[in-house]
Amino acid sequence: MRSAIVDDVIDVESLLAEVERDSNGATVLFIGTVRDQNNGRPVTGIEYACYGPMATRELSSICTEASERFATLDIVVEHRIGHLFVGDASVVIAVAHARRASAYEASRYIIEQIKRRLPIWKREEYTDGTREWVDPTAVAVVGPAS
Amino acid sequence: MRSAIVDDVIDVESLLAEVERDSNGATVLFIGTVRDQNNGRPVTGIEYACYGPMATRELSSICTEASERFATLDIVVEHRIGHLFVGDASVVIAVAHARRASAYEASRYIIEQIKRRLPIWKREEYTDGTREWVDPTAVAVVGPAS
Amino acid sequence: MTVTALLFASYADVLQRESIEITMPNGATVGDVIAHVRAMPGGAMLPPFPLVAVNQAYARPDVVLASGDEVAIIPPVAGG
Amino acid sequence: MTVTALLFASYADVLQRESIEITMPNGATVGDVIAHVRAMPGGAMLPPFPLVAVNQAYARPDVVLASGDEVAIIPPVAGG
Repeated sequence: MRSAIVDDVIDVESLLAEVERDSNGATVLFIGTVRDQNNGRPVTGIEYACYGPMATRELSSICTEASERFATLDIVVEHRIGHLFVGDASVVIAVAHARRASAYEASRYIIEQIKRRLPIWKREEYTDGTREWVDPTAVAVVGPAS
Repeated sequence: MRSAIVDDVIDVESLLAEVERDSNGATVLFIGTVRDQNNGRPVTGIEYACYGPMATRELSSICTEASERFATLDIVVEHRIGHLFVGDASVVIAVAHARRASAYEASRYIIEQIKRRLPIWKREEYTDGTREWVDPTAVAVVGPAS
Repeated sequence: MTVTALLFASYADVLQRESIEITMPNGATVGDVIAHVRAMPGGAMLPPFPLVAVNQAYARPDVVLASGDEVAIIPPVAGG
Repeated sequence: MTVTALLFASYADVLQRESIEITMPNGATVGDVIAHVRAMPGGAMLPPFPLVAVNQAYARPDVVLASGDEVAIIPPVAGG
């Protein structure tokens, strides 16, 4: 089990390798990427900022909770901060488990808790040159961000 | 959207690349691997056999259903047959979507339908040299296979 | 008419073959093919109502067959 | 006693700073720090009950602070 806030490209292959174990039958990998639009506005990039020490602690707590609830130690999560372009991975969650149901559920638990609790903020940059902090609690035109 | 029954190693990276699209915010990858035990018996490998033409058609149907139900074309699935060792990937499902909930649900739908409908069989090989066709409908000692 | 029954995995093992050409009267059903195969040596190991596909699509036992149909008798699937 | 309020993202923008040293009477709570910050120029843009973490753990408004505490005022999070 490992988690980190990183400021460089996330190496998906390496995260997958970290959760490999002969007793696992199922691996679920989640990759969150920067989309080219949000609520109908064309996006060119996102600046991720965080409350570093707390984000690191909170992400570690989320992984520990998932590990205990779903009974696997094979969990690796990295969240990237700094400037990302469209298509870049902002968060990668690798979970492996003997059984697929638990692998899916642990993965989903982790991303939902990240969305709810991790002190990370993003400032979207639009094609018209403007930029804006995203407030997921504001009423959205289309729906909640992915 | 693409699916195939293959008889060589599945290239996970290449499947991930196939579902990439700027409008996607979430990618879910499922990897099913050969476990080192089943129902308490130590396993050394698995021979996968299939009803080739029907397996190809059925897997394609499953992907089309998932594509329509969850509204994404970014689905790639490969199921490997032949002889696999412990740790080898037997099935890889890559799904990308604008939203994470649909990406998870489409991925889960596909693996559950594969387990239910795909005409593929596996003969497990045990450390004592014996081998046996797996019958998931038989009463299991531990539980359903992952 | 003649149909081809296909056998796989444990079913192929107990019947010691992977396909069987069967001559049936016109109007024969999937169920008639199953009955025929179950009457062969080793065939009693098959369940009375196995999963069946006709020409690569799952089919019920009362489906009426045509000459040349491919009738696959499908053991419990174990993909993934 | 003195505590440090931390500001992030849109909150740092409206208050034009990322941290504030605040001298408070003993017994001051999280809520008192929020009130102090909201009375500063630009501070009215903050909600009356923002999410707060004391020393990197989420805390309710009635939590009593100690000298040296780090009080982070957390805008709506948007990770992932």
